[in-house]
Amino acid sequence: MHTELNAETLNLNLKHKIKKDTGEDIMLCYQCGKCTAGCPLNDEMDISPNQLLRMLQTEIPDLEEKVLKSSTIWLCLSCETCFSRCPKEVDLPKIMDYLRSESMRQNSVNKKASDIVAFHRSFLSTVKSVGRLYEIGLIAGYKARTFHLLQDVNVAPTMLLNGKLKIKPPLIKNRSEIAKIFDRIKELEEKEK
Amino acid sequence: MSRIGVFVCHCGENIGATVDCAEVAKMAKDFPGVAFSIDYKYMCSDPGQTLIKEAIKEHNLTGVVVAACSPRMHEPTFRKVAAEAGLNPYLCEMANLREHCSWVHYKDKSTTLKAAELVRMLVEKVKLNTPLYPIKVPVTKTALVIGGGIAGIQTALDIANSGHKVIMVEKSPSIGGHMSQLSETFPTLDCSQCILTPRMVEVAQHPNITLYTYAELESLDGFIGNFKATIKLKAKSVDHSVCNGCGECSAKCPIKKIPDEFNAGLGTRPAIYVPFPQAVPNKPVIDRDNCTYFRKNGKCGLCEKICPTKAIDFSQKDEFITVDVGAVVVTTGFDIKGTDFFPEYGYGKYKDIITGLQFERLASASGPTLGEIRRPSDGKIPQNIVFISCAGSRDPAKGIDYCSKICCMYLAKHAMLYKHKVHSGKASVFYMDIRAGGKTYEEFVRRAIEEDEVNYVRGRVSRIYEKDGKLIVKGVDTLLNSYPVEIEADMVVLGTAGIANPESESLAQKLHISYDQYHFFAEAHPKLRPVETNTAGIMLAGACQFPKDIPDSVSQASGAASKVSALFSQNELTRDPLIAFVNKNTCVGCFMCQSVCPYLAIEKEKIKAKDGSVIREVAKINPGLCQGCGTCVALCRSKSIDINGYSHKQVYAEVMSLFNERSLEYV
Amino acid sequence: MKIGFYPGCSLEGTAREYNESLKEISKVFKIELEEIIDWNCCGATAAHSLNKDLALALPARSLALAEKQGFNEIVVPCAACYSRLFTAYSELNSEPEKLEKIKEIIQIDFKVTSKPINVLEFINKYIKPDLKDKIKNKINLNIACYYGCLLVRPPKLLAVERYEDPMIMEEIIKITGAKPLDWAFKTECCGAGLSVSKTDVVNKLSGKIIDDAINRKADIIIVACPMCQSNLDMRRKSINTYLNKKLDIPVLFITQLIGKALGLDSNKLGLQRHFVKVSPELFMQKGISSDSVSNKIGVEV
Amino acid sequence: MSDFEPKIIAFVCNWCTYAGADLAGTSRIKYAHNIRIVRFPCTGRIDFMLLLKAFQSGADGIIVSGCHPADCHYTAGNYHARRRWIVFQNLLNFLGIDTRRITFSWVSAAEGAKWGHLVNEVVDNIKKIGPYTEYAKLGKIGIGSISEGNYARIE
Ligand SMILES: Cc1cc2nc3c(=O)[nH]c(=O)nc-3n(C[C@H](O)[C@H](O)[C@H](O)COP(=O)(O)OP(=O)(O)OC[C@H]3O[C@@H](n4cnc5c(N)ncnc54)[C@H](O)[C@@H]3O)c2cc1C
Ligand SMILES: Cc1cc2nc3c(=O)[nH]c(=O)nc-3n(C[C@H](O)[C@H](O)[C@H](O)COP(=O)(O)OP(=O)(O)OC[C@H]3O[C@@H](n4cnc5c(N)ncnc54)[C@H](O)[C@@H]3O)c2cc1C
Ligand code: SF4
Ligand code: SF4
Ligand code: SF4
Ligand code: SF4
Ligand code: SF4
Ligand code: SF4
Ligand code: SF4
Ligand code: SF4
Repeated sequence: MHTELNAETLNLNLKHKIKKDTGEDIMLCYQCGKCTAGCPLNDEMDISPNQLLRMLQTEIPDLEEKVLKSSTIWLCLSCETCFSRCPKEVDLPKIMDYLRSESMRQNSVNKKASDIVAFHRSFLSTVKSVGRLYEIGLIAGYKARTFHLLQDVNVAPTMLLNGKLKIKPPLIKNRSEIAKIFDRIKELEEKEK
Repeated sequence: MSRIGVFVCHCGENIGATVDCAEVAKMAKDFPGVAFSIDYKYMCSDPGQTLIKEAIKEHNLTGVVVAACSPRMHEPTFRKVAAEAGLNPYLCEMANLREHCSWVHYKDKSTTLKAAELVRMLVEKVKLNTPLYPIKVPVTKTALVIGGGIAGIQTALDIANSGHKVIMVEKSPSIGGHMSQLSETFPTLDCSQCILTPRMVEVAQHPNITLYTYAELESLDGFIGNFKATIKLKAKSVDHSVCNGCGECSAKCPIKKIPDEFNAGLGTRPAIYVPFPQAVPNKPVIDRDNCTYFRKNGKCGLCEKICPTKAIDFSQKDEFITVDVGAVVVTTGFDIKGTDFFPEYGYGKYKDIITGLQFERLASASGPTLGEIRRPSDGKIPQNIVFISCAGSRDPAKGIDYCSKICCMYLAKHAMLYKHKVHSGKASVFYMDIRAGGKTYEEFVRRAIEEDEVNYVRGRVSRIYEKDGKLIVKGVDTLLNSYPVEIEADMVVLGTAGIANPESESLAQKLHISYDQYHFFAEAHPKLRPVETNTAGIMLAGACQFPKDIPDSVSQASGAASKVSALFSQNELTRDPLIAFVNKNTCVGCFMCQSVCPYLAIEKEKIKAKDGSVIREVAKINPGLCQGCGTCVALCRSKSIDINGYSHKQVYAEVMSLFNERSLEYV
Repeated sequence: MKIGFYPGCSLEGTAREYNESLKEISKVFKIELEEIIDWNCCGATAAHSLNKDLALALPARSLALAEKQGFNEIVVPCAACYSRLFTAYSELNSEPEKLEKIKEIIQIDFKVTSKPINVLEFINKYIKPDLKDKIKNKINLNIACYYGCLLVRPPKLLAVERYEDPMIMEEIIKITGAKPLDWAFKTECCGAGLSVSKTDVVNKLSGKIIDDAINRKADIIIVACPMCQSNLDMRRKSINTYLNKKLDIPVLFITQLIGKALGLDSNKLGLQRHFVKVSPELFMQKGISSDSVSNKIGVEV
Repeated sequence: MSDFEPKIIAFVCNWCTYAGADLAGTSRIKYAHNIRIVRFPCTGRIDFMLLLKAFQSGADGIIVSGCHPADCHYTAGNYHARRRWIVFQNLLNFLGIDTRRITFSWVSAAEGAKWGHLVNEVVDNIKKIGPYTEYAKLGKIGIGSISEGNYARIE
């Protein structure tokens, strides 16, 4: 008999929420460390991928909080190396995706990750308004969000010279549709809450 | 007309205190078909038994119901009593008034009433009982042992030494199995060949053992005590009765570059070969797939010219022989995964990543390097060696969930042997858990760590790649907060998973035995019948059931041998006749029954017309195999199968007896 | 022959040469790549990092539009877009409830029948069979084929053979006469997703890749993903600063290499757009006739 | 309804549940007297038409019990029984017999106490559901013609 997922346990354990939302079972992980051994970002992460799963397995609230506040979840590149080698087929990138949105929802985003979140946000807001990626808009937005005003000054001019930067945004015809997609998702989320 | 006798037992106070036994006997008298009824203090006592015997004779009873304790306790007693009084023992039934009534209910009218109903059920049943006779089958006291590894060798010797004949069938040119390939063996580090070779010779010389090497089972028919096995003797192309084993042929054979199976592919052998110097028999065979004579239509023939005894016989054909055996022991062992199984470790393309078995050959004094640990690529002695445990095992993603059980131990052994041979070298073992449950096993592993300073790192290796002649092994130490561990190794040994033989499934089908999801043969019960299969008369031993080490293989082999000897200690087998039978007239030949019988007891029988043409096929139950579970009975849609002792009519009568006179109002 | 085409944002901008070269070689094989009308951004790492519905809905819209245009297959040259589109394609195909939800969100009814294929699949299926006959210049170079992450992973989803040591590009370029190298980093991650936000990480990861390719005597690296290309090429200056080395190995798209083998003009293939300049001698040195690569633009490294 | 004493028949296998019931006896575990046990070699032997016949004759409830899933004395008989039970349930529904009247359980030779609990539970349940009075209906839809050796077929 597996444990019933009721509202109470849901509030308590991140592990169960992940199971419900993504279908991934944290308990499958037997802590072999193979994911971490192959992770290109392990050196940069504050919690290594296998330790992160171990922390979730314990159901200790302090550790769950640490996970949501970690830089790890933002550094993960979704390169899928871990998943493709995990003997237990734990889909870590999928779990990372979940943890990122949960971390944002709980306002627990790691300070060091603010650049990354800012980049993702700028990216999506460009997509929302243009329908496609508009590099200049993106970088401008990103810089405004992060104050990394000097970043990429050495690349941008060459990009422009090589014909790699478009000056005009690549507007698509039905831009409003894209914006509506964003809005409907937001509505749905509000409803689910 | 039935004349049933009912004997109600008080069991002292056990039944008597709760159930009004006299009343039950009185009621029983009025049940239709009951000719005699009586209650008594202790039915199983001598006077009680005499009482029954006399009543049977005096009242000419055609059936008996003893209303007493559980049939699981005294059914044999009372059946014997019936037999002694001249009544067929299967015409005696017991009603369980003690365990199912007096002990579980309070003294009450309803309890007595229930007791009477229980009696009535059995009276109705016994009226429909028929005389049955125990099934007797003769036993052929010869055992067939399939596979000549250490498990097969031990089994054959144990059976042969208890005075019975053994036929051993080994598919390769020599017996010995994996153990003959090992260097030294844990947990004692004694030399494998030294302890194995004498036993191999004993097998060859034992008067009770007939050995067929280069042979395989073709088919097996029959049942316990009475199997017929057809064995295929593959053409050896050498007449072993004249060959003197001089070895001239192998030395001169121009084909030399065939990967040597015995050396796990690390060396080469000629087309005419003896697999290893201590082989039994120590005479060559020609590997026809690689011999020029057979590949190129009679060219070469050098061996024939050179052989001093004229033993070479290219014209030999595969031969088939049929033997009668009473029992079969399957000891076909296991296989191990190769290095190409591991994408993340280079798909087998790096020469210096080897399997444990290859390491055994490197460490063996009779191996390709004469016992020096040298890496395959350039023959250098590795200064930094890495062992990886659970390579493929405990890895559901690779389809193997189980622990292979032996690798923890042999990797510790390897690391130790390496350190003993290369004192300056560095040995690391990547592991997840160290499974060393066995007598002196844990001590063995600790010795590797404490005395030989083998570096055990807890973690699975993510990837190995080659760089400037080194193998870069990337792991982490999970005991150090997943600290990255990157080793530049000269050689890597994978403790690859032990798996079932590739042909195990087809062998199981020939033998009609079952196998598990990993294709290892299935034992009848994991705890209580670990050396038997579900097919009576077929036993298992060794690594064909699951990867296991030598001590376990040998214990199981002796266990299987003792099962065989116990079987052979009887001239005839007697079995309960409570088995199923088919009504040929109504059977429609759907063979649904065949698919559910756990003992494969149901065969097809051809019904033929006078002219010999087949009219139809019907089911036929082999009384030697049927265990009487009744699954087929319930399944047959045309109700063409019935079962002695639990026939349709009998169970029906039992149920109906409860309601025809709903609640026995006449009490 | 016509086939659906989802260029993706990069091919419109930073990876223009990928777009140009792909179209040029397709022309040789009489294949017309027809763009999905009004396609939108797949959402990339940003979407699935932040919102799983969005990560499905954005690619789903493009898939739906492709279906409306009647395409069974859509070529998706960018490995990152391919990964997003293919994930959406499989998830929506196997989970009907998800599909319902997404249809609701994008407000288009569709059955998820347009299958995304990546450039390697495209080449294998439509170009490789006739490639040999059309080769004009034999490529005589040592080549490190770099796959990165998303062309081969996760293997369960993509069903790539030999996902730790793929051979698809190698098999293709062998036809051009090139010598593929056995090297260790073909599927190691270059740090793509953090290209802008964590440049230091990119320097480190991409640095290792380039270093290994050079150690094994590669003349060029070829890729099939604009992210990989921009990390290995565009960021070379900062990689070199980080490594304190001067690595000048060019990084070409596989389509550009095939283009060269087909004898196409370098500028049409966009070779002039690279940061690490592709010297005109590169193809000539090895005894192959080559037109001159416009040398006007490109940075000194 | 308070004095309603249901008739419950138990179809059990010889190796596990029959022995479990024996153990309940040896342990002097008391339970309701309404139960009558019919012994079978294995639950695999149990023909579900017999259950219908029992209902038709006036049983109020039925227990079918054998070895736990992996412990069948004959390796797989109980598995086949369970498979047939699923089909049979549909038939019961079709015939309008409340499936709560049949309890499928596993009682091993070591579970004397479980057997006692099971019987009490079933008796309580059936008391709540009430006597089975619709057997006449079963006769009407053709089950009445079932007699030994002449069963309707169930698929
Ligand atoms: C690398 C390695 C190191 C090991 N080290 C140790 C150690 O140090 N100590 C220890 O106790 N154990 C060790 N073991 C385990 C040991 O090898 C096994 O326990 C033992 O070999 C099992 O014996 P077996 O007879 O069951 O099977 P096997 O040795 O596999 O023998 C089976 C025999 O059956 C034959 N056969 C197969 N199929 C057929 C067929 N269809 N018909 C006829 N014949 C057939 C085969 O040719 C073979 O001769 C090691 C194993 C490995 C892989
Ligand atoms: C807590 C625990 C849990 C376990 N769980 C499992 C499990 O789940 N599954 C499993 O497979 N195994 C389990 N086991 C292991 C299992 O109990 C043993 O394998 C098994 O009992 C061994 O049987 P035995 O007959 O060798 O020894 P024992 O069970 O110890 O029997 C020895 C008998 O010999 C008698 N005896 C002792 N000395 C003498 C003497 N000098 N003269 C005459 N008689 C003597 C003793 O009284 C006893 O009756 C468990 C063990 C323990 C401790
Ligand atoms: S590889 Fe898989 S099982 Fe191993 S630690 Fe990582 S997630 Fe857990
Ligand atoms: S997907 Fe994330 S956690 Fe997994 S290996 Fe890549 S970066 Fe590391
Ligand atoms: S076949 Fe002839 S040459 Fe070969 S070993 Fe036998 S006797 Fe010697
Ligand atoms: S015929 Fe020639 S190749 Fe064949 S075994 Fe004899 S010597 Fe070798
Ligand atoms: S025995 Fe040890 S190495 Fe082998 S599978 Fe089991 S745990 Fe792994
Ligand atoms: S001693 Fe017992 S508990 Fe400890 S590892 Fe061995 S088997 Fe497990
Ligand atoms: S199930 Fe019945 S009818 Fe079918 S073959 Fe078996 S005995 Fe004959
Ligand atoms: S009673 Fe059981 S063992 Fe006998 S034939 Fe039928 S299914 Fe097979």
